[in-house]
Amino acid sequence: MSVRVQSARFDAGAELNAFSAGLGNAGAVVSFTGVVRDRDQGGMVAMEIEHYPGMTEAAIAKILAEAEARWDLVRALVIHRHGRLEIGEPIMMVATASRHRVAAFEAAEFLMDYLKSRAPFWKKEIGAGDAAWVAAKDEDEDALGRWSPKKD
Amino acid sequence: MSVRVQSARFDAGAELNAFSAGLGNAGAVVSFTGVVRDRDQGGMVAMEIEHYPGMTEAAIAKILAEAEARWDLVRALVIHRHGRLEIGEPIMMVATASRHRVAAFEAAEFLMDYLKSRAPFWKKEIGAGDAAWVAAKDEDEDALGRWSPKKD
Amino acid sequence: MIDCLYFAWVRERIGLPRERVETSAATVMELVEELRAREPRYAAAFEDISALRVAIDQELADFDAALAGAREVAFFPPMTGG
Amino acid sequence: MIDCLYFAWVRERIGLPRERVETSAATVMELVEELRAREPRYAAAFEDISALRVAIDQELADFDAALAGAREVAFFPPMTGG
Repeated sequence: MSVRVQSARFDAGAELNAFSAGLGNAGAVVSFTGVVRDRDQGGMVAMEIEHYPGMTEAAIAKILAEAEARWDLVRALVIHRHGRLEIGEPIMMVATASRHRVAAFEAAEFLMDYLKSRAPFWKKEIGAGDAAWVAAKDEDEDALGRWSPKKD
Repeated sequence: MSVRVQSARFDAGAELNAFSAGLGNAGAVVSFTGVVRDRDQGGMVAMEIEHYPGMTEAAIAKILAEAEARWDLVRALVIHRHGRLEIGEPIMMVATASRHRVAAFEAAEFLMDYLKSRAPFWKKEIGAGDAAWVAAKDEDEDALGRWSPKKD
Repeated sequence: MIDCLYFAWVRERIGLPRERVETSAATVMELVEELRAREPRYAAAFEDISALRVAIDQELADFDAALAGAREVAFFPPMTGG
Repeated sequence: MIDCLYFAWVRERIGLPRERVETSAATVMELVEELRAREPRYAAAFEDISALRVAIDQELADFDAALAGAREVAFFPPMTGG
């Protein structure tokens, strides 16, 4: 299980290949990549991501440990960036590997749901002359509900 | 939307990067990669995949069109190989891009479920001295049930 | 005349991947009966219909589907791609 | 003495990322009341507690949680990572 919190850009394809190498008997690999996209109203210049050093890594490790406890994973990876990101750059990535595709998919969705609402990151959209913190969505908090009660 | 049926090996990471380039306002990219793994009892040497040329491409295109009708996808990709594959090689890949992570995940799972049971591919496990067709699993057929009745 | 295609272990049991079949069968099931009656290898391939799938002109179909106008009928086990 | 950390718009409203606070507050909420009473920028930052989250020593907590033994308390809006 691997956690990386970094400001440096990463190459999602290279990460996927490194993650998929030598998996042994895990035949199913799922990845999620979040990419900086323009605001719906347009005019966004960049994104700024703040985080809580120390807590961030611990919170992600805790979420990964929970995913390992629930699903039969051979490997799991979370990369999340902070700092200034340009449009089109990868923000973060989750990858899971399992013998079964359903486990790989569910674990990746679980990781995403919890990262969204339980890992201390805050996004700010930078426009040409303005900047605004992204508001949390009720649907993201609600999404956590589907993982409880605990399933095997 | 893109469908490729090929015997040549492909580079999943390079495919993911090409797929994710210039997505505009799609911030969520999900990929699934199926990798040749050893049999549970071990001793597998390679995998041989037979398919039905003509029908294969049409069946995948139909499944992709159905996914497009159900989810708000900006882009979708299916690559599936046939012929002889060594252990550790990628068998197939699905990628989806959407503005919303839930749509990207659901569409990718839908594509996988239908590819497993509705696209004309047959896998044969080649051992050192034996070879056996992989049997379809009831659970794969059952998995289709969750996509019906049609949802928006 | 209909092109019959066989895949995976159906192909292996029958011993060939495709053949042109002279038939006046009205349905897939009638065609299966004719093939079964030919030789033991066909009888073996079509022994358990529930373990087989059929496609007419490259579209999945049922065994009671009509063959009127069909050019190509394919028989194979349940798919195992992905 | 407790280290108070502020993130995102909480940090911006208060105007600093962290500070050491002399307090004998028994709970997070008591600490919030003390901070609110300091200056308008604190009152603005802590105006609506339902829009805030709190972590004690880097673990998410509730506003009625006890501060006994706490070294670090962080205030921030709901997370928006991923």
